[in-house]
Amino acid sequence: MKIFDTDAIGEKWLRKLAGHTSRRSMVSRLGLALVAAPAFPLLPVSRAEAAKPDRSPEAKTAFARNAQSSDDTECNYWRYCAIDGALCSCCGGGIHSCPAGSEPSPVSWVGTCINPDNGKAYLIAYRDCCGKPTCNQCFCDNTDRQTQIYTPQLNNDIIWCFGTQSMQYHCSTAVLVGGAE
Amino acid sequence: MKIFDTDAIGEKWLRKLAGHTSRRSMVSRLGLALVAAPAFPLLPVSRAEAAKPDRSPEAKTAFARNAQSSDDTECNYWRYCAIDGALCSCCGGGIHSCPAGSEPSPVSWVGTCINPDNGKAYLIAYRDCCGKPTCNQCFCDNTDRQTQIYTPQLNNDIIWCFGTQSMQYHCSTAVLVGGAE
Amino acid sequence: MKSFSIWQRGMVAALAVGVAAIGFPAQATDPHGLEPEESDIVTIETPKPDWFYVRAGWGIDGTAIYDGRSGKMIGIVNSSQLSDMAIDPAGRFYYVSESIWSKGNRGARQDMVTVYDSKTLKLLTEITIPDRILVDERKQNFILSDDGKWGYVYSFSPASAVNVVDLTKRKFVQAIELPGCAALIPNPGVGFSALCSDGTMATVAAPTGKAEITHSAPFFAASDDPIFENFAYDPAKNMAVFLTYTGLVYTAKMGAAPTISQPYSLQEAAGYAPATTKPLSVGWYPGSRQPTAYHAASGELFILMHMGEYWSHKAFGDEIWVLDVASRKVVRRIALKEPAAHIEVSQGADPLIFLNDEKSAGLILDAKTGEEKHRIEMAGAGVISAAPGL
Amino acid sequence: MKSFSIWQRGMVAALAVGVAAIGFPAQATDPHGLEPEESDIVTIETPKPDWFYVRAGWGIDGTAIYDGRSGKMIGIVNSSQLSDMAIDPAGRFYYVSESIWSKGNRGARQDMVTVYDSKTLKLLTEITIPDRILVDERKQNFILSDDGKWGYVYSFSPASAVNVVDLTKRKFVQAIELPGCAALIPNPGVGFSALCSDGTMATVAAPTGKAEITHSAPFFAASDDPIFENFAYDPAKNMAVFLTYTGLVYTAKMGAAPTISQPYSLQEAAGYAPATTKPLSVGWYPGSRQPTAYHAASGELFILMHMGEYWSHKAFGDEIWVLDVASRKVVRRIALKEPAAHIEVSQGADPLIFLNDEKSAGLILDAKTGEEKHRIEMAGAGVISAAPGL
Repeated sequence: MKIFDTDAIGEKWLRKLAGHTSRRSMVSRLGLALVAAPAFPLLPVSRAEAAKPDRSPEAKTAFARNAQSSDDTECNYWRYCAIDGALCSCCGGGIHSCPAGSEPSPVSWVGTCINPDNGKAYLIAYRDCCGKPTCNQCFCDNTDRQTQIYTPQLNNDIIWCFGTQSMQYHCSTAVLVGGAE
Repeated sequence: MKIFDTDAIGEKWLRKLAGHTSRRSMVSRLGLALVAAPAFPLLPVSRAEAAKPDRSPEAKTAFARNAQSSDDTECNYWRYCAIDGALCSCCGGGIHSCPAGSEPSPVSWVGTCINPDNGKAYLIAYRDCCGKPTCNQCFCDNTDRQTQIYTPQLNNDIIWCFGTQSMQYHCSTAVLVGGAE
Repeated sequence: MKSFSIWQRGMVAALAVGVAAIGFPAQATDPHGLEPEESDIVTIETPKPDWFYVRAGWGIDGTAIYDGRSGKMIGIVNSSQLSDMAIDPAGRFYYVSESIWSKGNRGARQDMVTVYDSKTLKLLTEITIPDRILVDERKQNFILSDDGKWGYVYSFSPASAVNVVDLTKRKFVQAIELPGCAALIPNPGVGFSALCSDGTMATVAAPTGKAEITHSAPFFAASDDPIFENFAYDPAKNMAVFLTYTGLVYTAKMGAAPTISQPYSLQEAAGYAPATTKPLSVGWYPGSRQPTAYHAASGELFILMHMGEYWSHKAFGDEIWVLDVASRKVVRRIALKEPAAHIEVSQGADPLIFLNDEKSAGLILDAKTGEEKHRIEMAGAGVISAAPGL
Repeated sequence: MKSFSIWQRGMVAALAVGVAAIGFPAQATDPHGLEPEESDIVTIETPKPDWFYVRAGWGIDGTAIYDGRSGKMIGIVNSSQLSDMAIDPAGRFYYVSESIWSKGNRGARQDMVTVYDSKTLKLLTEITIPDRILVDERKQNFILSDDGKWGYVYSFSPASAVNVVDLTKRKFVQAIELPGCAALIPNPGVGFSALCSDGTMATVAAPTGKAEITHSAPFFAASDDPIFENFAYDPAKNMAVFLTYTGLVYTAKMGAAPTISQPYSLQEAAGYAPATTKPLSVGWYPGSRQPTAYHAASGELFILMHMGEYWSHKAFGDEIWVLDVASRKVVRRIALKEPAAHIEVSQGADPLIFLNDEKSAGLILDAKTGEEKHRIEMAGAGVISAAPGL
């Protein structure tokens, strides 16, 4: 159960990122907000529920059971367990790189995906690259633990282009934030 | 040859429309401009050429040979011999009617089409309806006597939305201007 | 060259002088006649019970109106990308909540509720608002009060708020912060409600004034078994109908303190075991972009269902299950030839179902028999609305 | 709820204060690594000889850059609907001639040439111009002088004119009325030329100054056998290559008074009888949206051909005919599996052909052998340009 305890993840990363200083302090602050996202809101109901889903690696989702770790231009690349949109890796960018002329949104939705190589769970920030027309390559829509807008940080439909010069959606990256163990 | 002598058509309609008065005078002026369009430019070369195409009803184009006169929501309806775009008849409008909220451009490109019922040629004004998103119904692209932009009044690719509040292309009508005999 | 030049100068002069004064009088000319015609502009009826409104889809402007009986297009309501549309309950106006930049994908952002006359589809005015969420495929981000006097526009900046618009005076009233909540629910006589990430329902009373926010007790698992947005609301019963990813059905009697029912399983209502959130457990699940449609007069909920495992909640529907919400029974199942992404049902006495997929293929079915009535190519790939039960 | 609210307020505050100051330093992290990463932004090379530029198509923004060798996307140049792109001959900039309304399909019209840095694809500036034509699928409506100092933007309002833009000073210079002519042709050292509806070629000398217009003698039948726009220009030979609907090939040596060759028949060059304008005469005709592509170094013209009757000039191509323009021989014919709407050829030593259709399927062929090199789904459905032979 612990692996996917998003509250615990959030607290850990809050502390970790709060420790950052230097020139990346603003990134840290935003990163903190970002990573704080999955930590809140507290979920009294789901936590209390007996029926809380079993998210242990032993009972992986259909996506996780079929994921691969060699080709980040395919929808079943392991980090893409909750991505929705065009893969920046197919659009001149990369797994954590925006294509030329586009700009990564400092805030994003997040997913918790299992790396098939080591069976461990990682926190992934799906940062949209913004300011270019939608890239028409490699559209994926994976939905592991993807929820509705009232839990925005887990929703992959929102245009996550905040604080960027243009809010036009271009493509999505899957940035590894850290282990979720 | 006479049937498709666009110069003669133009002169006739010029006179006819110039005779209009009353509240439609502006329509007449624009109509005049519109109908004047196929009359000019004079085509010294083509007229001089021995190889000028035979456009008599006896040698109809492939479109004219297959045209019908019963259904104006089909691309092979006779008036559509040079239309390019969505048929307004499929978009809540009609053969000479713009769908609600859109606006007919007072100027247009033109075609000369043969009515299969009587074998006669008619001058058709393809007036674009403007100011709504492109209607995605009944796309047609017929090209009888359709030329390039240096002869704009016979080109069906240009967005013919001039003098309308919005220049957004919505759909195209095929307004019967008169006989071309 | 000269004559051509004269033609052009003449036309330009005419345009410059008189375009605003041009009238195109309507004529009753036979469209297949051979007499010279003039151009005119169609005027349409106010919303009819068999009409559907279909967004063109991602990246494409426009919301097409179709008459479900004839399968024909009535017209198109202007609507920019990521906009939301709401229909005046009295049928006089279409309201489009939209965000437009002054230079396409750049420049100054302009958020507004744009007002269109329902008969002419002409733009009447724009009501400036401070912000709104940018997301596609949702119907709960822009709702109206039952009397049509107020509009509520959901905003996410990324702070969560609701913009209140006075549709009578056509002006913005105020923004109400609504942290952790979204998916607006009509709540006549009170204000509006919303679903929250802590599993509660928030109710905003007096949203045009003091805007007091209260919360229900938590009743659903927002992260583990979320309630689908695009849920149903029954105006006659003043009741919302919710469905979760696993197929739990909740009803909520709206009011100052909404009363939320104990849930029951949709799958059990069809004779199956209830679905679970566990991996490796295959069953029928609800899903797609717009998974439910509700016919108020009969109390029937139409649900797009597919076979799969949990977290497949965006998968398109292979069957429509028809749930009698009150009797808790799935009374019909309609198998689909092609998987559907959106479902809507008309509110008249002989209801029609409108389905589409992401390739824009539209399908109209008889809601009672499932019989195919019309197929519309390029109907639109986005969210579908039905005319209100006028 | 409280903590959620605090999160949001914190994030909003952070955004308000510091967004402009954010740097995302590039990292050489293995994309498949398991260490925490930061976001960065790619910088690309200046135009390479194997690069193609493909407009997304009708109603869709953007011009995608593909590396023809790898078949991979390099990036996207911003380009709004009905825009035209030109590439700085020195490879430093992409220029987009475009028309944008302040409220999407309404509001104030803004015509401009937008300048993008070719390495960062960032917008550098906008050069306001008075007007331009609204039409899709054309390459001759926006051309640059050979030294890259001047841009010529065709305008149709519906009066015909050319807007001259100083690309060094980044400002509009003047509009030159050009009645009855369109389809701009480079004319180094002179200005530019254009094709006219009276069958002549117009030449505009000193377009940045006095702009003197002269006309050639009539040489083609503009209404009866028009020359296709999207024709070819050979910078080394300073020669334009024209093709008419029936397949007549003209070459024009550009200059103050261009010298236009006697035409010959493309079909005859392939061993057939010349094609005619007569109905009921079936043969091979050139056609499609962008029917020709020219490889300057070899002097080969690649033409999309289909079987049909006259006035079928928009029909997609079923074969590519490769014409050696100088020797007047069709030297190769390449049969296509799927009809193509646009053709372009790269200018390097081992040229590649890029084809697409209206469903956006892109195909890259070896221009010498016709061998299929890459297939790109959703490559773009619009006009294709090749990088200049740098």
